[in-house]
Amino acid sequence: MEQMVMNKLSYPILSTIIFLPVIGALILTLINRSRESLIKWVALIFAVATFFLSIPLFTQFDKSTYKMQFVERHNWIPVWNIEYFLGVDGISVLLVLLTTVSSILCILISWNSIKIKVKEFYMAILLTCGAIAGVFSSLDFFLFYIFWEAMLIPMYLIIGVWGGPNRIYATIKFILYTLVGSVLMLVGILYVYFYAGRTFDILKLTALTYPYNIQFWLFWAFFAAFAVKVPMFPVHTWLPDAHTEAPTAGSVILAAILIKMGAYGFLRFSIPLFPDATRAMVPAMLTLSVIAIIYAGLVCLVQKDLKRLIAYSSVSHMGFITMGIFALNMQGIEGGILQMINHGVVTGALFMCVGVIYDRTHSRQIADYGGLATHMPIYAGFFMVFTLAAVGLPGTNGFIGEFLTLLGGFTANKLVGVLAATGVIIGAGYMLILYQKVFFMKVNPKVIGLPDMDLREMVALTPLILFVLWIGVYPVQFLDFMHPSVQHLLERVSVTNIAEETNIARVFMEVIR
Amino acid sequence: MNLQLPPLGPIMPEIFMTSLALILLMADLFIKKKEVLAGASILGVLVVAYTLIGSSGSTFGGMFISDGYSSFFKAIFFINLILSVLISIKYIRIERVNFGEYYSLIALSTLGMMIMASAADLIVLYLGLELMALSTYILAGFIRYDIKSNEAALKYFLLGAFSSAFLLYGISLIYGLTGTTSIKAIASFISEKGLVGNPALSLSMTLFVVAFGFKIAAVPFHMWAPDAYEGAPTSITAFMSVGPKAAGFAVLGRVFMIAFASIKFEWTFLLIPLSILSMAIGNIVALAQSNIKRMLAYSSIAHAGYALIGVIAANTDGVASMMNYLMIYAFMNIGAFAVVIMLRTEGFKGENITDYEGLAKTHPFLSALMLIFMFSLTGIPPTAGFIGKLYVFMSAINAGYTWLVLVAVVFSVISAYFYLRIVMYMYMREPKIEVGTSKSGTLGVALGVTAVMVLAIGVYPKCLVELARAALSGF
Amino acid sequence: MLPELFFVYFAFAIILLSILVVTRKNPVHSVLWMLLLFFHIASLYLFLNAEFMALIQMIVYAGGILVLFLFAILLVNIKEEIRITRFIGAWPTGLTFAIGIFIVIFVSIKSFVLGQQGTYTIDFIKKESHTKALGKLLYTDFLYPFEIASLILLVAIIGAIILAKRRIKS
Amino acid sequence: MVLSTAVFTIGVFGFLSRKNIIIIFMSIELMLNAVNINLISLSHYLQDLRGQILAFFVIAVAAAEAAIGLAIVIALFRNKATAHVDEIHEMKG
Amino acid sequence: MKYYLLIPFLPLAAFVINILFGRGLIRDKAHWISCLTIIGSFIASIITGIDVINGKIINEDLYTWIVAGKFSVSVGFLIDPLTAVMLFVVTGVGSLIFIYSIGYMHGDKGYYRFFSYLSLFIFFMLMLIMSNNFIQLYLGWEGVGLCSYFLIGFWYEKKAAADAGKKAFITNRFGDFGFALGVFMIFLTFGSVHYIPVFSEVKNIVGQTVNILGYEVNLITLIALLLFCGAVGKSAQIPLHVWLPDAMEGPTPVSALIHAATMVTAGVFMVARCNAIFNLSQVAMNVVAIVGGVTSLFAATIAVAQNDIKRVIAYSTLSHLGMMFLACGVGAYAAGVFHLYTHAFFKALLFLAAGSVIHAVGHNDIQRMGGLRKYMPITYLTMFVAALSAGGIPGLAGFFSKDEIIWSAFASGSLVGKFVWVLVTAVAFFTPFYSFRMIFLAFHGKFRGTHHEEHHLHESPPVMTIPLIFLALGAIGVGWVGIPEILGGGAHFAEFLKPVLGHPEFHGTHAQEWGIMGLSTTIAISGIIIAAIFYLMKTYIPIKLAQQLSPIYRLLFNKYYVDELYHHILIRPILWVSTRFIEGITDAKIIEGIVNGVPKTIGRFAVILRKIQSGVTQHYAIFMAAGVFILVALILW
Repeated sequence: MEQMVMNKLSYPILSTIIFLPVIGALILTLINRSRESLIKWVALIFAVATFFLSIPLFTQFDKSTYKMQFVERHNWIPVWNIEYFLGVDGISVLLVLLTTVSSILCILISWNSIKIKVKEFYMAILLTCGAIAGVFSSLDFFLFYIFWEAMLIPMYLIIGVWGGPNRIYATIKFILYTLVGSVLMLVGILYVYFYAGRTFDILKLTALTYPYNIQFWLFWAFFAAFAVKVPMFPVHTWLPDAHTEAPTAGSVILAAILIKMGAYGFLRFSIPLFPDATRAMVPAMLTLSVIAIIYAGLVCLVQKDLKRLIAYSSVSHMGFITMGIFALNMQGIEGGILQMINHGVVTGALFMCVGVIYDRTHSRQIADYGGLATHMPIYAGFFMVFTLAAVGLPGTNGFIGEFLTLLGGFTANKLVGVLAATGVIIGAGYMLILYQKVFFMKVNPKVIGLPDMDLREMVALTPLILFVLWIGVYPVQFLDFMHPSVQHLLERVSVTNIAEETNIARVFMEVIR
Repeated sequence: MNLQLPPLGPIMPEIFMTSLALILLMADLFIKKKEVLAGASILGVLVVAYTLIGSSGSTFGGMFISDGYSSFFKAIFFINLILSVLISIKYIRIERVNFGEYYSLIALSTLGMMIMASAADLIVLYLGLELMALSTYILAGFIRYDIKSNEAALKYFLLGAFSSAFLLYGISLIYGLTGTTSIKAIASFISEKGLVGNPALSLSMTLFVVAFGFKIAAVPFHMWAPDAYEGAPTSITAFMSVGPKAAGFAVLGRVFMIAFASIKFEWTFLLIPLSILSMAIGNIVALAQSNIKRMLAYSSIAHAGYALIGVIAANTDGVASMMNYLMIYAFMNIGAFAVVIMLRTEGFKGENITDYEGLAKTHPFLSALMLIFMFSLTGIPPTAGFIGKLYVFMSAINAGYTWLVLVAVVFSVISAYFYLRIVMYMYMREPKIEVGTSKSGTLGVALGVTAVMVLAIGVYPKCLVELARAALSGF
Repeated sequence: MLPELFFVYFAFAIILLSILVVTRKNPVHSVLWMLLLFFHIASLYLFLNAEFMALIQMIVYAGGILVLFLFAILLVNIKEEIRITRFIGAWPTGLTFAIGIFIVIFVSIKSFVLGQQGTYTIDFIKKESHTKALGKLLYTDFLYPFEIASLILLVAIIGAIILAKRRIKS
Repeated sequence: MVLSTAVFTIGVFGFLSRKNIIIIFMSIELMLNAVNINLISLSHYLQDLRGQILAFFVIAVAAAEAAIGLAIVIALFRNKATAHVDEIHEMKG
Repeated sequence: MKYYLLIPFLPLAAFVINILFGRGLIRDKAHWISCLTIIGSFIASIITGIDVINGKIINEDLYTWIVAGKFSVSVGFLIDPLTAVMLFVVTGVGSLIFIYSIGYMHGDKGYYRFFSYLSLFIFFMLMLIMSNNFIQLYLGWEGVGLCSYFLIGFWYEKKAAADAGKKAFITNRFGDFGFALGVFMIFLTFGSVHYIPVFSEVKNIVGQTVNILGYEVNLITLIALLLFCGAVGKSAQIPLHVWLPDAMEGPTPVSALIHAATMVTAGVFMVARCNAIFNLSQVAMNVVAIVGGVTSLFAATIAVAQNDIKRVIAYSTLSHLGMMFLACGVGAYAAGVFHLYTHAFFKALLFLAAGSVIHAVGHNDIQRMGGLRKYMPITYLTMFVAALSAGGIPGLAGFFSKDEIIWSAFASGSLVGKFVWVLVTAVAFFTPFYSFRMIFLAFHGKFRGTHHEEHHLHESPPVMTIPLIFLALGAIGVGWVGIPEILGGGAHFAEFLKPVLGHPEFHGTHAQEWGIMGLSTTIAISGIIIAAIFYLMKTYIPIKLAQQLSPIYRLLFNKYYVDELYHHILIRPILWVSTRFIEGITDAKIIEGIVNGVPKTIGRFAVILRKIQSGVTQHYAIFMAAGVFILVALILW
């Protein structure tokens, strides 16, 4: 019990966060499908309630320890030593909160844009958010995997049913891509399970030492799952399609929380389980991250589709995150975690912004816009703030994360830092080109007469602006959550357990140098 | 000379089942309303199931054995029977083959399976197998005015007879080698007399693999399955995609784990390619199907491949995982077939995958159920299909077959493509034709039960897993 | 010496007759060859001290099953049957694998060893009479399979009735 | 043993190659007979009656099979009017 | 009481109020809030400045900003003499420009927006100069860049304006890239990014090297050069100067405030601030000096051939910024900062006067002006003063600072010093020449525009002219605090800054100093005279010259084709690579090829395998037999 602090609150907070949306979805099934506004309100109420019940995570979290907190632990399938084991530490707590916030925003932003199968849509949103919260708070590998995969089902429907014209291709790609990754992870999980003597307890598993060759293979098995989700460079192509075709809320979920699962996986599993393999693979990981940053950035420069551009920018930003994580130092990892939050807020917000005009014009083509700043000034203002945060302007949250990850990357390897920093230039390039083409210049006749944002949309987006500035100006409040946990993680990874490293790793090293 | 009856306690379920079948046969003559027979058969099976509880031991000079293992399989058979009957009632009326013999044949076929599961002697095993098979052939050809149904029966029959000839040849060889047909005696004889490595023994074992491989529709003995499944009445397709397969696994497990325990290496060596090929062919060819029954046939081939992995693991856990898998497969597969059957209405087959286009719009609840079954067949949590696969994989990894599991998971990803294609048609396409459904209470019950079980096992597999393991305690 | 000679004769005759059965164009001929084949097999059983089995072979096979076949053949247009090829297109493949199976089985049964000897020596059977011994066993130790076999026959009856019944509606 | 193997294989060949369903049935009977030869001779050499009993059952089953098989053929014949296997391929793929 | 906090946060408050309520409540009263707050800041700056003069140096952390492991940085303020000078410049000149803007921007539909951006800009600029660490510096640094982006693209519907804003931002990002790396190196080296620990530790790392791609590079040089990259971007030095001329698309007060007086000098400020680092690397110093010198001359020559009144001034700004760097490069930081300080006044004045002209004429082309003197005398007069000051005519502010730079360059004693001295002396000729070319063309002679335009010519309203007059006074007088010793002054300015910037060693005699001063003055005056000859008397000469030297003229007119060069070697290849190669081949063909190819192959496989299922029973049986055969063979073998 030394590694955890039981839940001291009067209610099982993590279970509530996971299952309240699920209950909400079940209640929705009982509502007649013709009563759409009731459906929306019920969904919203559940999301908001979940959020309010999740606030103690923020306020009651003990920032002085790396131990798992708010732990809930019950027997589940004793035959296999599977437990219902939840808990959060500094790495995951913010992501859980991000999830609860996102679910509210997703519901708000879809209020008018979803017109068919309304009931199913809100059910799917609630289920997805519940499952993702489960992913972030599971401490049992089996439970984790259940949530990890269960999330796919509603997500599949969200993209496939309410998506754009090419949605079927996108969903199939999404599901197959992620499945390939996660089944390999499943094999890895089972292997670890037996190696560790039949336990799925993550805390126990991460305390063990595995022989190097096992670490090596398992690292790649887990990598397959996480890299696809992140997505890292060569396996990123599902993301643009999925993002582009998904409805706004789907894109928001994807961008804000779903792809964080990958990065979270690296932190929670890959690194502590396989510290030696991780260390050996750092050069490869950093290389892939840097490629992602630059490569996706360059692709962004020439995109003609708004959502596609933001999707590729996500790939680029996630490159920063993985770079930070695999820099294996405080700056990098904390920056990576913070950047996960930031990216969730900012890219989620950008997708919501795109959704705002998509609802009005039903076009995602950049060429169909122009001069919006004149006709929708408030909207332009909102979009600008998020653009700047995406660009990483100091004072916004984007800066803190990007700077820390870059610093981490630079500390780990100078060349990596330098190359990644060029991503910042490219980032400014594509975001400003986008902004210019959409908001500045001659007014496109197609946008004349569009109404500016309404109250609902502002209510949905304003909190995100506050987050942008809050994290930008006073990030310490968020960083404080992470220090002990990240410190603990680094101690784990810094101790060499096995002297020898394979040649592959060494070759990688040589190439990088 | 005195004819003394052996103790009948352990064999009560079989006796009751026989009586049930015979009563049904008789009652058919007097009862016009055949639904009553359906009800009677379900009630009867419940009684039989009740007698199953606590029955254990062996009788008839050790030819019959009732243990946890056989009881577990019998439970699968009963579930299979009940669900099949539930989904049949309306269907066979639509197909105009509403005869009383239908139910008694199902009962007899189930009896055959029960005999197989309890067989401790190869003679009994063979006879049980034939009883099951012959009944199933008839059931497959039950729609006798339908050429497809005839053809299904014919192909199933011909190839079935072919395979049972191989089985017999294998039995004759092992009989010659050991001088006995009792499974336990064979096992002890092989290990005592040092027959391990004898080519004739290997040959005999291989012929067993062939025959059982045929029953479980493992590649390359699967060829009958798609045609028979497609042509047979849908309810029977559901019935025979679960029952005979499970029975096949039951004897496979018993014969190989006990009789051939000492040449474990050899038969795992044979089963591995079978398993891999089954997964490969089943999953890949299913991609190209346009008839949903045929697709489910290929899927059942693939699932046989997964369940085989459990046998390959060749330990208690492995067998337990195989049993667990079959139980879960029974629920999810019959569930899927129940949906297929619902689409069969007067004058409309509803077997094409395109018939599912836009189903979610017209029948949202039905589509949601189909979605659950499809995800379960794919093996995505939190459905039962995942638990089934997981347990199989766990046991295989524990037995050191990590690479086999890797292959299996890759194929399971491929399978996602065609299962989810159904979901995609239902949810993401617009309906092109008006598709009606044949609603009936019993069908609803079947759907409800299967869906609830699929989800319940998916979330709380503890009971089932423990049951499967406990069933093996005396194995 | 003589029994061996007889055996050799029967063996060759059986093989020859089998080949004739599967290769004759006219199905009626096939059936007739088969009849002959069954007689030979029955005789072989006699050599192996299985009088009852020989009898069964004659009655059930020759008397029952073959007549059934003959009836079925009446359905078939024999003229057409004689005209067309008797094998399917892929018969060489079939032959190949048949020979292949023969070879592998042959190779493996070379190392065949007999299992443990039972208690029913020839003398014992002679003393008891074959039929009696068999009958005793069937009704005692093998009662269970016997019952199952009865069910199988029942199924056969039901099946034959169901499937061969005239259709109810046109 | 060799004899039975030979008969068995000939049965296999007949099964694999003949067009006419009736003759295919007969091939199956050949295979079963081969098994019976095997069983009875083994029973003889083993001085054990099990083999003969099994053979007895095999004959019974063979009869049942023949009945059902022919019934299926008749049903099929009514619909299709052919006794040639290679003409029956409604379902494939 | 931390009253100095008012300095940055008053403008911030103004920004917040204006941006939130500008559209609804405030509308055209936005200037009140902005102007009052900046004047408040100005007063606070003066008070703070007096404190500093009295020797009180403030270095306080407000709160901890970012912590991650060893990395810790605060939001904190350092107010020393250098900061005080900058505060004075920013808030002082800023106040005047704010007031001027009231008139200039009157009636614009983005009025409130303009003032809120200006306030925001001032906030960031103040954060930049008041920072006590590199990260906060960076915050201000990027922040002012952002405001510059907003304000250049203020009239966003014009493509040129939007483009220019974007170009400014992205070009600056190139510089910031280097700067950020510099900060990383500082952190890696010193474990801190606060000025005081860094500057006090920098001595300890002299001679340390770091391995970069196999080369051993001096650590300090590396840090200094990386930091200087940022300065190059922000202060628009070669090769990142391209954004500044384009930035003239913004409203003129913006050009005056951001692109002349304050933001662009941030680079100089930063180099001066980091003098402790730069001083320890001769290489870096030389680079600074040479880049400054070359830019200075380069820009000055371009300015000669430009016809856009604001572009002329913009190139002039480039040129002067170059001189400031040059001064820093030869170690005379004080001289550089001094020039920064005087430059702020006269260059802001030039811009504002030019703005006044544009306000009247309605366009920027000096070829279509002329004779404006009689319509707008105050503008003419103030601009004349500014030009004289910029040209370095003795007695005016520009003279003292420029002269000190020239002298410092000469007296630094190094070869590089001599080289840049030659450059800067040449610049001394061009500066008055193009300044007066502009004045003569615009204000003298006959009006060359249309009648319609002539009809509208008028002097600007007092709200614009009064700031002009104040700035003119500044352009004359602000240099007097730094009169060098040989002219009887006390060089108070340099003394004031000495605790921060130190004092360079001069290798020269008083006689030489006199000589240099005389020489540059002579050159400057001759520049004016030649301009007068060319553009007042014999106006055919420049036309003829332009024809005869047409290649050179075109080269200058087209700004040495640098923009085109960048377009061809940088932008087009990148876009080409992105579209054709990365998106077109790698992403679409290779990765997607694999991603889609695998399922397709499997699908094709499925179709083939399907055919095996022929429907003929015996084929199935053959497969089974084959299976039997293979399995048995397998087990036997």
